Parts: sequence; structure tokens; C-alpha cells
Amino acid sequence: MSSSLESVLDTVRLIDPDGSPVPPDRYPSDRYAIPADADLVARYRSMVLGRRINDQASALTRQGRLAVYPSSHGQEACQVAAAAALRPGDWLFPTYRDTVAVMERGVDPVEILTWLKGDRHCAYDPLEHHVAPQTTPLATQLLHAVGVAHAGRLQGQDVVAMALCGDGATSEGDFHEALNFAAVFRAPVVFLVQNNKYAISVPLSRQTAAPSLAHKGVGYGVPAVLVDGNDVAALDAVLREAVAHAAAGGRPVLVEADTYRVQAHTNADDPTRYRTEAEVEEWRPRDPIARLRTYLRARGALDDAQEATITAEAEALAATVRDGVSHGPAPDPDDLFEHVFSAMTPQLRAQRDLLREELVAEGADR
Amino acid sequence: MSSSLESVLDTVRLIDPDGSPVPPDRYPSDRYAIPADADLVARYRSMVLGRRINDQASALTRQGRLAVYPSSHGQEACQVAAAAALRPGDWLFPTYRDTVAVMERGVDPVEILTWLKGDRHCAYDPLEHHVAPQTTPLATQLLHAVGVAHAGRLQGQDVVAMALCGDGATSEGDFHEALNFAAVFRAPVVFLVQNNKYAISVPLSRQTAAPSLAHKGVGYGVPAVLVDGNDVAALDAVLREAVAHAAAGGRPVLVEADTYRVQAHTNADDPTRYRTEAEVEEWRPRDPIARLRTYLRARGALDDAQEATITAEAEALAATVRDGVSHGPAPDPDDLFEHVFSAMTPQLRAQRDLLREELVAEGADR
Amino acid sequence: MTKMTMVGALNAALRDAMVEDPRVVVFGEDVGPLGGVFRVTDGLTAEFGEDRCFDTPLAESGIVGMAIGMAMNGMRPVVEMQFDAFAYPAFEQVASHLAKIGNRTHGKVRLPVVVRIPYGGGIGGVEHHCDSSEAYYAHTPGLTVVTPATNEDAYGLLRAAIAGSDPVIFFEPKKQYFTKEEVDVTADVPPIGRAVVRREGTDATLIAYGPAVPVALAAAEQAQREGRSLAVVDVRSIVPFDDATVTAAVRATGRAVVVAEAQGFASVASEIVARVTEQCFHHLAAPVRRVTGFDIPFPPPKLERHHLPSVNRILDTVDELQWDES
Amino acid sequence: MTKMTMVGALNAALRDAMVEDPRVVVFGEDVGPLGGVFRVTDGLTAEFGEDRCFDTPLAESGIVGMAIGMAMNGMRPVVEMQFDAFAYPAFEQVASHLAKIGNRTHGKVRLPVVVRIPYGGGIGGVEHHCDSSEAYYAHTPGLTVVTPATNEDAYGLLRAAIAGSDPVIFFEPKKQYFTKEEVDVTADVPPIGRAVVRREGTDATLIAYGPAVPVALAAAEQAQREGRSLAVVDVRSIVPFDDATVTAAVRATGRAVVVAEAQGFASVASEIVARVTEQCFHHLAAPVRRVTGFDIPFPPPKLERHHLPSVNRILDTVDELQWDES
Ligand SMILES: Cc1ncc(C[n+]2csc(CCOP(=O)(O)OP(=O)(O)O)c2C)c(N)n1
Ligand SMILES: Cc1ncc(C[n+]2csc(CCOP(=O)(O)OP(=O)(O)O)c2C)c(N)n1
Ligand SMILES: [Mg+2]
Ligand SMILES: [Mg+2]
Repeated sequence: MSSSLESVLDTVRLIDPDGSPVPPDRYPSDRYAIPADADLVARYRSMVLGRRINDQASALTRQGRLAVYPSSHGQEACQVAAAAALRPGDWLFPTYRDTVAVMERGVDPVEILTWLKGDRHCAYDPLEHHVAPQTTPLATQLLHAVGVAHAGRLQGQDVVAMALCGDGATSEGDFHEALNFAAVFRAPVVFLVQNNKYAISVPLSRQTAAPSLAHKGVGYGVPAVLVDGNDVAALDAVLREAVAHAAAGGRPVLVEADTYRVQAHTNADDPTRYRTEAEVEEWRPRDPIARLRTYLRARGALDDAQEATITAEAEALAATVRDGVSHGPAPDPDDLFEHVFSAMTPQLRAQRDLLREELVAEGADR
Repeated sequence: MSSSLESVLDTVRLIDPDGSPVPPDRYPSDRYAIPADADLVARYRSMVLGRRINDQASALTRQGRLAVYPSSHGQEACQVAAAAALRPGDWLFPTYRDTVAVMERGVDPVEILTWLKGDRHCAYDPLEHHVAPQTTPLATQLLHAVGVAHAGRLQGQDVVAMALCGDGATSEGDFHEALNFAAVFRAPVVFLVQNNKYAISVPLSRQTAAPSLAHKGVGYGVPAVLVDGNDVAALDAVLREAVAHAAAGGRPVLVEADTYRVQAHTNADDPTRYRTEAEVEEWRPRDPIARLRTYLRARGALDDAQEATITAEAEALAATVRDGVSHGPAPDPDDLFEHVFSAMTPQLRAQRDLLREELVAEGADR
Repeated sequence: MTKMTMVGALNAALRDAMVEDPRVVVFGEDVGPLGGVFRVTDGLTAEFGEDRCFDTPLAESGIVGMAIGMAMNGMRPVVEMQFDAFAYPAFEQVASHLAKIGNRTHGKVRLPVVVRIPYGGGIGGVEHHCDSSEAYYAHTPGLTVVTPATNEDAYGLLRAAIAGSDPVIFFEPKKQYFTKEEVDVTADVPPIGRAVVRREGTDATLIAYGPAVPVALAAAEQAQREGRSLAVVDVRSIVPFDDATVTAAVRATGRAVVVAEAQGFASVASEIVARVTEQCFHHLAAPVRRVTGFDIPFPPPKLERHHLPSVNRILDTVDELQWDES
Repeated sequence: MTKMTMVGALNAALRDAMVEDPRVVVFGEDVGPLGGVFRVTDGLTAEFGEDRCFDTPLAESGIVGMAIGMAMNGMRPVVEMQFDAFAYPAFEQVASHLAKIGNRTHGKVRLPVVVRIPYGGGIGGVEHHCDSSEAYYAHTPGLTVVTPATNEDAYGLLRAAIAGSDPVIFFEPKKQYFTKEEVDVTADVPPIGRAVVRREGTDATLIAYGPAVPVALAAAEQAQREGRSLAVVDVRSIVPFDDATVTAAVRATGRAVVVAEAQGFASVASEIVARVTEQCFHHLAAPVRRVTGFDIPFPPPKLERHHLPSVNRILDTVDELQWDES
């Protein structure tokens, strides 16, 4: 695999919003080819499952089972492609919005959602899955990704880190430091910016005056690619290439996915305050799932039976998640103290004992 | 003045290192013209004075009169041009290394050096001179420059901020945030990076993998210009244009000056540990003062009498500085408490009184 | 007198300050058309325009750094940090510049900047949304640090903070944001640096601030029913600290408990214990005790009630104040 | 036993740790060929190569953030912040991640990262080069915070910090960097979490750490000449805190003064006063007092001697410990 990936600042798109394939002579680079049908069917399935989980989780917030849910509804192409592009030992660095990507990496969705249920901060094992905790402080995780990748290089591992962030997060200093460290240390990191046009209420025009976020790669000497973030075929091609490039040359790549947050920031948000329904309507026909479905159906690669199977799978998964999130034991108050240090300090032991006594007394009171 | 300044990523140079003028058809942009002789003679004088102050201050550290001095010896072209490009109401945001630029803005050199003498943190009045305190925490002052410029725009002032930093400082998150804020808010700031190739011991190759620091402008939508930092004529042309552009369109500009730190980082540094004398020797023939002198002498714009006057002025100034730095009253211990808040808190008053009592007792002991 | 939420009181304070003084500008993340994630800046962009209340790129160091520059050039920025933990990226700008430029320049450059930080727990928020970070700022010389416990103080202290000449870190107890209370916006603006006795009492004194004040008051109420009379002092202004009011209250009862949500180690509560003890030692019948958060990262929502100071924990601690001369 | 400077002891600790454990890597600004501005990493790049000791781009958040990632992937980074105030840009990475990821993941991800911070004054440094910032970290749950006062402890505590499983903020009293002392590098590594009595005494106890320890010892020496016997406890480990050793020493004398360079408000010294008072109240003949830096930004070099705890100020404070039952 060559390591001379070029910056592609014209949007890479392999399937048009109406589902028809883009003729290869209109691709902005000849590096890319449309993925095989089997791969795309797999992505289709993952997107349908992802969409179902997104919508299920949003429903669970309305029922008070989850405190909050930042949905990636409409961004499932990015979610699925980001995870699918990784090889077994590779690492994923997700944000709060990347539930579906984490799920696609093999983590149990109930475990993923536990932090939003309020039981604990991160319920899955990051080392087992090579998936970092979903990170809230914006852009901070990008540096962790650089560290994992650099440590991988130093220790002779063949490992790539896929680091996710949003358009808003690109304004943080840590974004800059991460891109720059990765470039200087030749750390194999793929930075995927899901440019969904909003940071809560703040539109892209308040984040940057550059023509695209991918342009930022230039200042770091990092090849950058702009891709249609609702075209999973394009994402698949670009991200696989990026991972291969990073793995081969030990060099970072910046990928900007042009997408849109069709729903609210989270269930707590009220988007009518800052954007029009008309704007949102413009994006609906570009839905990633409908687009791929049309493409696959037209090619005869997806039939009614397959669709029915996938829908059934999605429903079963949603039921499992609904059930898993709604039940389960209450967290143990000892958890508060148990993990702060690898060995509990005398001070924390005393605090734990105080709480235990209080709880005993409370129990006695009842 | 047009506001469509283009990025110029080929180095702007108007006078060659050997002092001969570059033929205008070799300029990388036709926006620039060589400054008039009178202007260049003024720059020459300032550079000679600046060099003398640099060397005087370094000498004062050896004599223990100054604790430390970060010299801009060899970077005087940047120093002088940065200040000279500003119009009366404009602001300068200097670093620890920019003594000569501050001096060129009209601040008394003894006042400037007071912080290195150890008497107080900043002795000049920033508001009187529109010169911010020389800033040590790297890149932080760039954001203050954006704030001053943005507030200027909001208040209808015709004011540009010139913000200085080094190559190392471009790696800090604050550099990123400052460039981005300036671009998004269209704040009239000229960012001048003096790329002297080192951040203490760390070479440029450890700061960036991009072809130049000016390339960083691309990611912010900020026009960027690369200029020979030892050619005061080029700096003068580029920085005046940048100030005019910023003032006219209310838009930032990024200028990278290609220069070299020919001396140690400060007197406390030992550069033999991280670079060869041969490397330094390569830069000596590019000295900004010698270059301009050759140019002006060849044109007959500078004669022996003028040179003698300038030398005498420089010596007189050096004597004043030597004298001013060596004498003067000891700082008042009350200063410790007086300025922390605009009105002293009861707690600080008590602490001040304690110290006063101690000092009385100490005096009584002697 | 009008009944309003704390959010409403803060919003009114911003609006009134902006009307009175054209140098006041408000900016931060989502403070424009959205009106802030808590709606504290609701309607300000519509009323005063984009130049007076605006969204910034998503970068807290940038926000504070730009505010410093704007203050250098004559304006009075009021900036919002969206949540407590998201002020940390601005820490260098706050600690190395905002707090120190006045001192650095011998008062030539004063920075009338207000940094508003919604803080504390009790809202079921996930990690990074519930920190009590006041100690970081209170420990940094040059910063005024205040926190209202009532809606009227929210209005008054914010007006005072904006009107002053120095940087103020303004901590808003977010769990009280939507509680309604009577507010007299025409009342005198409380001077910064004054604590207030919220409840008189004779047996022991509870010293609290911000979100701990209502809990302390509830504890005093409960104690009353159990036959013990507790005074409650609301510190209000952490820096400068009102030693006179606090020590007078402690001396009067001879016993004291400091209540605060933040983890206790090297905290504002530690400081209060230390200075009260220094100043009231021979009036004390028992050591001054603390009820604070545990020394742990803020817990997940389902466990936060165990972490936060509760009426019971306060009363248990009061019980331990050696009433029988043990 | 060899005579070495504190810089030499720290350098030896790094070297020995790197020899023993290939997972140990050292990085930061100027730590490579230059060997650090204080030479603590001198020779490490030459001996272990660029992959084990290297310079980074100039960005402290980047340094700590990258260290976190490297620790997630099995390494043991030891990073240098060039001076105290230059660690502030990394504050978010330290407070929101380094301190909390172990807890966040229920111990699945432990971060054995050591952040070395040269701190304190006494070197005639300009602003931003002399802060005592330990309280910010000690107040942050999840961080171990240690500071040696002797060269032998510099060696031993750094070895212990590197060998441990948790993040450690390692404060190096830079004014002691070039003082020579006997060091036994073969001595047992002191366990983190233990204070040590540096000098026995019967009349009052001085509690100090880092750069304040030599001053406290000098004060005790002087007091001895004046007929008063002062014990000196070196805290060494701020978090976890060794209550047993400290309270035993205070109980034995009934009087105590805490000495620390940092500004006193909401500081580690406040914490020590608070906890010692809580635990020793009825053994105390006088309130526990503090001698700390004033609550001011660190002063310019020519004024720093007034700010730093001095022998005289300590002895004056000891004199005020109500010796005549006032
Ligand atoms: C450092 C920091 N500042 C502020 C926040 C609050 N916040 C949470 S999400 C968000 C918007 C992020 O926008 P973007 O990066 O575009 O991601 P998106 O939510 O659109 O996926 C903000 C401001 C935060 N989490 N971290
Ligand atoms: C935030 C911060 N980190 C570290 C330092 C310590 N430091 C002072 S100067 C310097 C090198 C700066 O290099 P550069 O920006 O290239 O400027 P130059 O000194 O070459 O002019 C360093 C690391 C600092 N002052 N501020
Ligand atoms: Mg977004
Ligand atoms: Mg440099």
C-alpha cells in the first residue's frame, strides 16, 4: 500500500443521494473504487441496526430510562464505516455521539448505554475491545488516540487508531495539538471529523472561515480527504484507504465527512431555536440508509427476504436493549471509592466506611 | 486597499543576502515593492540601535545586572519591521524576545528591561503605548490580540493588532484558537511568526511536518505570507500590506518570517548541546543589518557620516540602558499587595501589615 | 418583588447590565440564538444584536483569552463556560493572565471580566457536568470568586460582578436554576465580600455557600424540630472572604460545621475550617467539622445522592460536636 | 552512598527505571539532546535512543494527552512540564482524564503516568516560573501528589512513582536542584503515602513539604539555640496523606505550624490545618497556624524573599502559639 495518499478536497462520493452510482470518471481521485456488494449489504445491515438503536435510545429518554441520548440518527454511515474500516487490533476513540460505531466494534449496546442510564461512567472494558471510553470533553480523546498509536509504533504493533470528533470540536486547542503530534511523530491515526454542521446550536460558519475542515490538514502536513458522510460506500472506500495508509507509512490522515445532524443535539435540545425545518428537510432525501437501499435493490443485491431478516434482527436488538437498560441491579455505593486509585487510600477507606454506616442506619430506619 | 490578499507561500525577498536588490520579476507576488530609501535608512538605524540593546542587555546578564535576557540578535529585521508597520493607534503583542520591537514602538528600554532586572513584572504602561506586557506563557497573547482587535471593531476603532510569536509557540492550542477566532470574527490581527528554527533546543522539524508554518493559514481561511525574515525591506513591504489588509477588510493575516536565532535561547542556554557551529555559520552571512547596509551603501543612501551618527546614538542609548538598569530604587514591598485587586482585600491588608511589621523589626535588628 | 427562577434572575441581571452599559458584551458557546443550554442568555441576541451577545467557536481558552483582550480594549465581557469541567481548557488563561494582569501592570490594566460557571451536581448529570471547581479559582490570587445561593443574590451579585473592575469567577449552582423565588431587582446590589446570616441559631453554626446553602437550611429546619438551634451563614463571596461575619457567627455558638459540595481535600471548606479555627480557637467547644463531597471524581447519576452533603450527614456531624464534653 | 545533586538523583532515578523497565519512556519539551532546561534528563537520549527519551512539539496538553494514550497502550510515560505555570495548558487533560480514567473504567484502564513539575521559587525566576501549584492537583481526586525534600527522597520517590500503577504528579523543589547531599540509591524505595519526622522536638511541631522543609529545619535549628525544641515533619506525600505520622507528631507537642510556599488560601496548608485540628483538637494548646506565601501572584525576583516562608516568620509564628496560656 502506497503511503503517498494525496489530499482530496473535492468531495468523494460513489453513490448519489438518489441511489444511483457515480460514474468512476467523476470520482475526484482514482484511488477509490466502489466496495463489493457483500460489503455494502453488511454496512446496510449495520446501519439499519444502528438506526434502530438510535431511535430506541431516544425513546428510552422519553420514558426516563436514559437520562440523555445524543443520537447519530442520520449519521449512521459514518458510524458504521468508521468501525468497519478497522482491523482486529485497531483502536477506536469515540465521542458521546458514537454509540453506533462502538456497537459496530462489537461492544454490547446495553453496556454502551449504561453511562447514560446513570449507573457508571463507562461500563465496557476499553482494553478488551480496543475502544476508549466515549469521551465528553471535546477533542481531548484525539490526543489519547495519538498516544495509543505512537506507543503502538514504539512497541512494534501493527495498530491504527481511529479518532472521531465533530465539527465543533475542531476549534479546540486539543484538535490542533493532536493533528500536529500525529504528524510530527508519524503516528498511525485516522482522524474522522463528522461535520454534521452544528455544535449544539452553533453552525459551522461560527467554527471556521476555511472552505472546509479538511483544509486544516494542510497546516499539519497531513493528507486530508473530504467525503460525502451520507454515502457509506464512499466512506468505506476512503476510510479503508486511510487505515491502510496509516498502517503502511505510520502516518496520520484527516477525513472530513460531510453529513448533517437531522435531529436535536440530544433529547434536551430544542433546535427550533436556531435552525429552520426547511434546512433540515433539505437533508432528509440524503439519508444514508435509503440511499444505499436504493442502490442495492437496483443491483439486485438486496431482496425482500434479506430486508425482513434485518428488520427482525433490528427489532430483536431493540427489545434486548430496552430490556437491558430497564433492568439490572442498582450500582453499589462502594463503587464510589473502589476505583479511584488502584489501592484505596486510608482517607477513602474512612469515607467509604462512613457511607456504609449511614446506609446501614438508613436501612435500619426503614 | 484591496482586501483580497492572497497567500504567498514562496518566500518574499526584496534584497538578497549579499545586499543586491532582487529583480521585481522574481518577486513571488506583484503586490510588493521595495520601500523608499528614507524608510530603509530609518529601519537601518533602528536595527543598529536594536542590535546594540540586544548586545548590551546580554552583557548586563553576564554582569549580573539582569537575571536573564532572551536576545533577538539576528532577528532585528523582524523586530523593527513589526513595530514600524503599525499606525499610531495600533497594538503590539510581544513575547519575552521582542524587546527591540517594543522599543521601536516608543517604550523606554530601561522600562522594558525592568522585568528582567527583577523589580516588577511589567514596568511600562500597556494602555499608554498600546503595547501589551511581554508575554511568557507561549501563544497566550495571540488571543488577547484577537480580543483587542475584535473589541476595536465592535467599538468602531480603526485599530490593528500585531501579534508576535515564535515557531515553537505555533504548536500550542492557543495559536490555533487565536487564528481561528480571528478568522471567524474577522478581527484585524496580523500574526507574525518569527520562525527562528528553534524553541530553546527543539528544532523546527519537531514542531511541524508541514512545508512551512505559513501553510497553517489555509486551515483557517486566513491569507498567509512567507517572508525572508532577515530582509527588512521585504518584511516592511509585507507587514505594511498585512496591516493595511487587516485594517481595510477587518481580516487577519498570518506572516511567517524565515529567520534564525544565531545566539543562545537566553544567556542560561547552552546551544552546543543541540546544534553545530557550522549550522550557525551558515546563517551569519544572512545578517539583516549587514545586508541592508550593503544595499543602502551601494545606492548611496547611507554615508559614513550617517553611520557615525547612528553608531554614536547606539552607544549613547547603550550607556543610558546600562546606567538605568544598574541604578534606581529598590522596589517597595507594599507593591506585593497593592495591585492584586483594584481595592485591597481585608486579607491582603492583614498580610501587608504583617510584612510591614517584620520589616520594621528587621530594620530595628540591624 | 417578582417570582422568578435563578435562570430568570441571571438573565435579568445580564439584560439590565447591558442596557445600562454599552461596554458589556456576552459571549460563549450557544449563548446566542439558543440562549445558552440553560437559557441564562435567552433573548439577549434578539434584543441587543449579534455584536453584544454572540456565539464563539468551540474553544474555552479562546473565549477567556479573547475576553481578556476585549477588556484591555475597554469592554466588559461576561463569558459563559457551558459546564464546570469545560472551563478547564481555559485554565492557563484564567490562572496566568486573567488573575494576574492587573497585578502584573501595577493596576494599569484592569480586567473587568466575568466568567460564569454553572457548577455542582444534583441534576443527574453525567461525568464532567457536575464538578465543583471553586477551589481551583479561590486558590488563584487575583480572582474574585462568588456564588449566589438565592435568586435575589444571583441577580445582585451578577450585577455587582459586572460593575466591578476586577475579574470575577461567578459560580452558579445549577441545581437551583429552575427553582422559583421572590426577587427584588430594585434592592441594593449586595457588595461583593459580604457573607450573610441566613438563619439565626444558638447551638452551632453551619457555614455553607452556593448549592450547600439550601441543604444547610433544611438541616437547620430539621434540627429545630429535634430541639437544636443551628445558625446558617451563607458565605456568598469566597474571595474576598468575610471573616467578620463568619467568625462572629461561630463565636456566638462555639461550634461549627462547614458544608460544601466539592471534594474536601485542599478545598474552600478546608480554608474555612483553618481560618475559623485560627480566629476562634478559644471559643470552640469542638473542632470545626466539614461535610463535603468525598474525595472522588463526581459519581454517576444513580450514586450522586450518596456523595452530596445531605441533611442527615450534616445532622450526624452536628451530633458529633462533643455536646457532652467528651 | 554518593554525593549528588537533586538533579543528579532524579536523573539516576530515570535512568535506573529505564534500564529496569523497557515500558518507561521520557518526553517533553527540551528533554532530549538538551537534557532538559535543568538537565534532569541529561544523557537519556544518548543512552536509550530517541524512542525512549524524546522532545515533543511545544504543547503541554498534547504532552499529557499523548502520555495518557501511551499508558492506555501499555507504556509508562514520565513527562516533564518545563516550569510549574506551564503545566496549566494541560489542566483539562490532567483533571478530566489523567485523574479520572482509572475510576471511569472501574480500574480496567490504569494510567501509570508520572508528570514531573519543577516548582516553587527561590531561584530569582521571572513570573510564571515560580508557582507552587500543588493544591490544584491535590484537590483533584485520583491524583497521587508527592514532593521530595531531600535528594535521597528525590531518587526514591521518583522510582516509586514510576513503578506504581496510578498517575503521580511529582513536584520537584527547583531551588534545591543543585544542592549536593549524600544519596543511597540502594536504600529501600520509600512507600508513597508516608511522611517522615526529619527532626524530633518537644515544644511544637513544624509540618512542611518540599522546599519548605529545609526552611523549617533551619528554623528548628535556630529555635534550638533560642531554647525551644521544634519537631519537623516532612509530609512528602500530599496525596495520600499520612495522617498517622503527622497527628502523632502534633499530639506529642500540642502545638503546630504548617509551613508551605504556596499562597495560603484554599491550599494544602489549609487542608493540613483542618485535618490536624479535626484529629488533634483536644491535644492542642493553641490553634494550628500557617506560614505560607501571601495570597498574591508570585512576586518579581527582588521581592520574593518577602513572600517566601522564612526562618524569622516561622519563629515569630511559633512565638504566637500562646505559650503563656493567653
Ligand atoms: C471542552 C468542552 N466544551 C464544551 C462541551 C459542551 N458540549 C458538548 S457537545 C457540544 C457540541 C459539540 O459539537 P460537535 O463537536 O460538532 O459534535 P456533535 O455534537 O455535533 O456531534 C458542546 C459545546 C464539552 N463537552 N466539552
Ligand atoms: C506554555 C509555555 N510552555 C513552555 C514555556 C517555556 N519556554 C519558554 S521559551 C520556550 C521556547 C519558545 O520557542 P519559540 O516559540 O520558537 O520562540 P523563541 O524563543 O525561539 O523566540 C519554551 C519552551 C513557556 N514559556 N510557556
Ligand atoms: Mg457537530
Ligand atoms: Mg523559535
